[in-house]
Amino acid sequence: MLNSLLSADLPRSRALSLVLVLILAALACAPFLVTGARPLNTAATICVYIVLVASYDLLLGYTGIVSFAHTMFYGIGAYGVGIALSSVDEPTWSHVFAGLAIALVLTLALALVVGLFALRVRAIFYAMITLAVAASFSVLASQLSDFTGGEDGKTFSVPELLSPGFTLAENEVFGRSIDGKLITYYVVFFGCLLLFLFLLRVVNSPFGRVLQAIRENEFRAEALGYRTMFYRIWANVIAALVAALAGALMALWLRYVGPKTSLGFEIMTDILLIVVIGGMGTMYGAVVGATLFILAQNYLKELMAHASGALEGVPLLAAALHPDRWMLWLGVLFVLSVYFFPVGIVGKLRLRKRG
Amino acid sequence: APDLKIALIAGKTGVLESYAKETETGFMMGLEYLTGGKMEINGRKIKVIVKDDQGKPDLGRTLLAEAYGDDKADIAVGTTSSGSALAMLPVAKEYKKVLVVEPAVADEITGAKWNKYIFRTARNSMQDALAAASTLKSGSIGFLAQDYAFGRDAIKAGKQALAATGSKATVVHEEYAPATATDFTAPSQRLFDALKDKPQPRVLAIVWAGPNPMNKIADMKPERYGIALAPGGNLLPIMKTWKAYAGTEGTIYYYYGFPKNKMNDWLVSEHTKRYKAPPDMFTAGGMAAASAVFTALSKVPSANSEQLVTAMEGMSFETPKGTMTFRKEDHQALQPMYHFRIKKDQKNEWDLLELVREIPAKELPLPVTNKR
Amino acid sequence: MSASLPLAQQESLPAAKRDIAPLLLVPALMLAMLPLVGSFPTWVTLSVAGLAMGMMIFIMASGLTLVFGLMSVLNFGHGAFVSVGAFAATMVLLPMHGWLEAESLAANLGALGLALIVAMLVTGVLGWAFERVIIMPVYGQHLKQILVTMGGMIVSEQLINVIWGPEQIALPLPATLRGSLILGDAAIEKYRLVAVVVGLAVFLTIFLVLNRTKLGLLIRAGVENGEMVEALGYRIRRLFVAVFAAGSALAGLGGVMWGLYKENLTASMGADTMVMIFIVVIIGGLGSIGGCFIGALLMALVANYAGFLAPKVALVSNIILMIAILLWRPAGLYSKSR
Amino acid sequence: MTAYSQQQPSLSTRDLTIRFGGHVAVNAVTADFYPGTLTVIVGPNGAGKTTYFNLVSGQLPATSGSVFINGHEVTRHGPARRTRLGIGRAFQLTNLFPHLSVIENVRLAVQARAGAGMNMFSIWSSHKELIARAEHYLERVHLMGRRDTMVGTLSHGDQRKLEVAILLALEPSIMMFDEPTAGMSVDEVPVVLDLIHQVKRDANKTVLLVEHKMDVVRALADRIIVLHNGTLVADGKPQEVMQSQIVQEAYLGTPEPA
Amino acid sequence: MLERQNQLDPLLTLSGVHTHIGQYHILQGVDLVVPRGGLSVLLGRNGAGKTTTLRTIMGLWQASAGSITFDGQDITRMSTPDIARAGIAYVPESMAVFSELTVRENLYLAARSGALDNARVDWICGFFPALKKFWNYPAGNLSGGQKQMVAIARAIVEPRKLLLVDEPTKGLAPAIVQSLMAAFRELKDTDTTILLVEQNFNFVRTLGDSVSVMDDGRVVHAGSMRELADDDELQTRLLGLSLDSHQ
Ligand SMILES: Nc1ncnc2c1ncn2[C@@H]1O[C@H](COP(=O)(O)OP(=O)(O)OP(=O)(O)O)[C@@H](O)[C@H]1O
Ligand SMILES: Nc1ncnc2c1ncn2[C@@H]1O[C@H](COP(=O)(O)OP(=O)(O)OP(=O)(O)O)[C@@H](O)[C@H]1O
Ligand SMILES: [Mg+2]
Ligand SMILES: [Mg+2]
Repeated sequence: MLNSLLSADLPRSRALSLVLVLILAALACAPFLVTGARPLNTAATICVYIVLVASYDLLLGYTGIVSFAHTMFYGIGAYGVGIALSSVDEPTWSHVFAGLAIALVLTLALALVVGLFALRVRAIFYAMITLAVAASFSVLASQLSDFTGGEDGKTFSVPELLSPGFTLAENEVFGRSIDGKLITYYVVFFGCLLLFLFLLRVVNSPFGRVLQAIRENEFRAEALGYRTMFYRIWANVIAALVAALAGALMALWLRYVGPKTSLGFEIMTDILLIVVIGGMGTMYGAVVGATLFILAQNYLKELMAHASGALEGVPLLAAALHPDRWMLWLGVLFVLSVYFFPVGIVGKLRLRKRG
Repeated sequence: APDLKIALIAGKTGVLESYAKETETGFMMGLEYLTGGKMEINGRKIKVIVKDDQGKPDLGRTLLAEAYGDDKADIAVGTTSSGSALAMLPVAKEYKKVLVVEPAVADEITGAKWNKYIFRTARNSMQDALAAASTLKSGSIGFLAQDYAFGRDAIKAGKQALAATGSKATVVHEEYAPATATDFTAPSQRLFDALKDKPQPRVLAIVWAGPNPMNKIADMKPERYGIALAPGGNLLPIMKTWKAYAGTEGTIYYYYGFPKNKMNDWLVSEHTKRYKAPPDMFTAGGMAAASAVFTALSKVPSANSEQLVTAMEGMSFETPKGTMTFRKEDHQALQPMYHFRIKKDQKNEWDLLELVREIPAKELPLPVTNKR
Repeated sequence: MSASLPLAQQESLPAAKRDIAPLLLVPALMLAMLPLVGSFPTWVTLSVAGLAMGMMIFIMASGLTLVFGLMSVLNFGHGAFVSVGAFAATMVLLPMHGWLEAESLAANLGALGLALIVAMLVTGVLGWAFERVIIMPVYGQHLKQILVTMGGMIVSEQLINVIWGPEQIALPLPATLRGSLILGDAAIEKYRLVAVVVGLAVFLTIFLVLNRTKLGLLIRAGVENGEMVEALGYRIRRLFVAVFAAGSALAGLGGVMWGLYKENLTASMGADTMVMIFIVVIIGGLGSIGGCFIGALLMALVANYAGFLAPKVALVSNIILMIAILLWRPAGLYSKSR
Repeated sequence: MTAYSQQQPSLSTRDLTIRFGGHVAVNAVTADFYPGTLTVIVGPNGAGKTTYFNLVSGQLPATSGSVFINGHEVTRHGPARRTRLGIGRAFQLTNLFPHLSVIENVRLAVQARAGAGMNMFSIWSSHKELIARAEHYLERVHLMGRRDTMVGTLSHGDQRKLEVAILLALEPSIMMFDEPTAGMSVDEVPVVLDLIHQVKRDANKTVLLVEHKMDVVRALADRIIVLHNGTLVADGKPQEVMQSQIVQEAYLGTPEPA
Repeated sequence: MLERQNQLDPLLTLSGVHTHIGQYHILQGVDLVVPRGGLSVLLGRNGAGKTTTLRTIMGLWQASAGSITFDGQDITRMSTPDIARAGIAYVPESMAVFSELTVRENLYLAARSGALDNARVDWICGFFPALKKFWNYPAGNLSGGQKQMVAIARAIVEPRKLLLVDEPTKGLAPAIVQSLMAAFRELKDTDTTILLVEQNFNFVRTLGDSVSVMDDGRVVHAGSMRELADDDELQTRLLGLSLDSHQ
């Protein structure tokens, strides 16, 4: 049962299993474990990022395609839902699904077109072309400001059931009222869980193995009779669709879309980093990496404030640990993690078990 | 009594870092000045919680919710980026707490997206535009702006402002350049071509967020065609590079040498003492926001939101720019602006501008655009 | 069974022909635009400005062609070196304020030259350290290079903020280089002429070093198979460090030129130019210094003409240029791997 | 040399030519290959043998001329399509999936044969029969002991054996070996030769072999084709061809030492 | 026999060399002596560790124990470039030609002195005429056998004390194998020592002076070539050669 749920791709390391179970449990119970806006927001962001990163890993880690356009698809999903919901005052579920459907169709079309035209060229050129396409898309989003809200983005409300004001039951459950926020969280959580399991299945299917073969040696895969272009385009499309769905979930959660939040190049670099920290081509790397990274991104500042407070007397160190310099340390972590986890955290844990 | 908690949200890291630093400095110095260094209002200690939204709207929103919900802040101030500020507005309404917007300038904050908990000490784009328009009485105007929503809105505001101030000048050309542009040869040429045969005086007005391309255009010698440049005021380090273009006129929100009042005198002397440089635009803005918060909390010791809103509507408060007043209709602080000229003989590295005229608030017919 | 056989055919095959089509691209573009622009002085202004801007872009991109094009190291941190170069120059230029304000070309250029040297030294040393600490473990792994250099870039930018503070720093042009020369009705900024001179000097130096010495070959061979180059007796590690440091120094040089052009320094000023620089290197063809040069000129010219003729197009002119070139030559203008 | 021509050729090329710039690597080669026959292609280094293979299996596009498989023209088809029509190919320079295990390498070939590549909803390891088949081929080349080793760490000779196993696993009707025994140790060569022998015995298979080792050529060839500077210069029974002057001069050099 | 060779002033000596690659223990105490002058052959089954031995000598893998002495100098811990500069040239199994560089550039790089010696190049091209023909052609586009020629030419483009050659005949046409044999003979005459890894016993039986056989990361036999060539039983035992397997 578990085996088929996880598509026979078990963690293969006791430490890793433990970590994964912990993360799953924490995310599943987050609304009952923590109070306050920020922790829950962090949990929801982790859920969405796990899926976003896992879908990117399908491209990068399994198929060997370097794309910089992944956030574009994430953005399309988010904007699809966002624009549909902000076009009306009292949005309903049909607005959500209509927006989502349009976004998915657009994603499919764009992923196909980009794949058909650009996947023929060398890897590094593909990366650059997707970078250009994504940049043009941002320009477009900014130019169509009447429609997209331009640089400022759009704030919108969500269907009744999900809005913060809504309460399902009079009574509290485990000391927490069942309100719209909580329901939204679980929509996000289960949505992401399903998408992740789907991706896990894809990479462990015969199809997934062909993708790996293409990554390893495209020339030979072709000689074995696999139409590699076809497989690469499919991988591109699947990854794009999943990213769009992740974007839609994020939009529902944030009730906001904007270029920085859903299209920015920063998100792309975050994704890249998480993939590498977690472990490329492992899927579980996305889980561990996203959790660590999002936690660091949200709480590194607080941690540093404590550290620099404690080191008040020491002049230089306190300055370097000043919370506003958190990016400095994130950068250092960037470098160190690539240094010390050349095969990612998951790879490292699995190696330790063997060695 | 429990502490009074004030949340200050700013884009302290990321591209707007230098702006946010100024706001924070100004805000803290403002409280220091107003409380006489005691950091108390009516005997209650003030606690300022500073948060960094990195200029990201989603983060701004979450931080404001955290400030109101988890930190139990009584009032909040922020933020640097207009996008983030706009995203924060509904949160104030959700939590029914006051948000003083500083220094974001988007008109919509006190326009379409406004709600009754929103007050703004910063000037808005329209006020900038009106000030600029009030110096352009006749002749031909060409606009240069960035090609995105902000730039286009600014020029729309500029044209409205010309109409509102009764200017007889005609806008002969609007030029939009990519926001990332580095080479201004092509846009300048287009503007020169459009302006050169039009009636005098010919003015090329530049509306640009971030480092202003004034130098690049001035280097192409617009005076060949009798065209004068009208830059909007900018940060001090940017205006420092303008000294070769002495005599150029424009309008600005704040320059440390212009206002004459006690608060500004203190700010200039203390700031120069502490940071070896005079205060800049956003420092003054931060101090103005501090003053608004201080004045309001002094009037409503309980910090009850509804009472605060009532007290703040129409409230006047002292700032480094002199007295500002929150207009009842849309809670925008009405304030003076300054018409400047770049100095020829500069006494020191920060002696950059001379005052042509202070434009009093009543000469700036700011329309009310929110739906109340 | 055939009787007579074409047995002996051992004369050497001819070397590949010189490919001049890309060289003609720049003049062809300029000529084609003359009738569209209409006015001759305007055309001169746009073209000269474009060529000079191209030179400036080339100076910044040249270091990247070395490390990316030749060594195949995707250094996203290149932008940070551009910034560091500009900030390092302030260490010379701000104290030498007097020299810059003097109305003497010699004094101005003297200060400028000194600033260039200091900036190149600082960035060269930084590049050396960067290579040792950050790049060394990830040769040949593009993806990790992207990440690790991005990390390096964040660290460098933050350190700029720590050292020089987060405020923007004004860096006014030297007195005699301000303003324009007016030729007829065309205005040509003086500073751009300096950029042309420096750009040409950089181009010729790199071109000669790579084509008249073993260096270019060694680097390319070393990227393909470093072990074998070592087995031939070359200390490839040292060579790579040196090339990387040289590339960084060039970025520093570009940074000073760029900083003086912008006249305002921010820590992210280099990073902001990265996409543009990458595009230049790509359309030039990996590893081709000549291609990079032509690419930079093309990009700046296209931006200027587009900005004049159809400003909306200028928003995406770089991207359109790149796609057009890649459609024509999928590996860039000049590519070594034919 | 008309002994084979009663049958329908399973593979034929007509005036097959490729130019690289001014250099003609394969020059108007016309040849037919028949099931149940093993043809050895010999020729000096650079004669165009590998390039000819590349043209037949679709790795390179022909400048002119055409290729037919069982009478169907395939000149415009890509390598994947030709493979699915029955061409299988082992490469001269080892060409594997270095970060996958030995068994996975072979399984990919088995799976390609079974046409199960697009299945994305079932679990790979649940296809037991495919794995069994892959193991069968590993056994035949004596590589079962290396079943789960990462291919990148195999010694050169073992990689050559895997190359052969993958070709067998594809079960093509037209098999092309490009110097299968190069770099293989002396005691392993017979294993591979045996395999080729077995394949050859199957009357439905057409086998093409490029080989420089004369003892191997003599042991296996039913027919020999000689390429020289891209041109087909000799075609016939092994004995005749080996004696011809061209082969003696250009290819073998001085008569082989005993 | 072995004693006599040792007295003949060994050029290269490996004693008790162990090499680990990652977690694998590949060489498990290799003892090998290459006498000065002459051609030594290293034989062994696939995976015996021959390539690993050569790479360890070149410093491309680090020996984890034992010592390697070349020409009186301990090179065990030296870096690859320094080992090469000490006078060792290497023809790797994978050939490792620089595919983006032309044939000329490949040879030019190998000439550390900075210039190609035309006479020597002509001498080399005498053995491998194809090189002349493809002189200005990117080496990556050459045929398999031609690449092998480039790899060998690169190692002999300048005189070196010791040549390490890993399976040079694979993929070479018989005529070229003959040339190669001639080349090795001439090299031997010019005081170059050669250590040759080879599967093709016919090729080395007339050429080799001494021979070592490896199995499972160890040298299991060392002696003179004549001895091995004459002793069919020894061949069968060491190499798995039987008469009918290479009829
Ligand atoms: N990079 C590596 N990682 C792990 N094991 C390796 C690696 N390279 C070689 N080996 C192992 O070391 C052993 C010896 O390999 P080596 O290449 O030295 O053999 P060889 O004698 O040259 O064989 P061949 O005749 O097939 O070339 C083999 O078992 C091989 O699998
Ligand atoms: N992609 C290519 N581009 C240019 N020339 C090529 C290319 N591929 C092969 N050639 C040339 O075509 C000729 C034939 O090469 P091919 O590899 O077919 O020879 P071969 O007969 O297999 O030789 P060998 O026995 O050495 O493997 C060679 O001269 C080679 O240089
Ligand atoms: Mg071949
Ligand atoms: Mg070997």
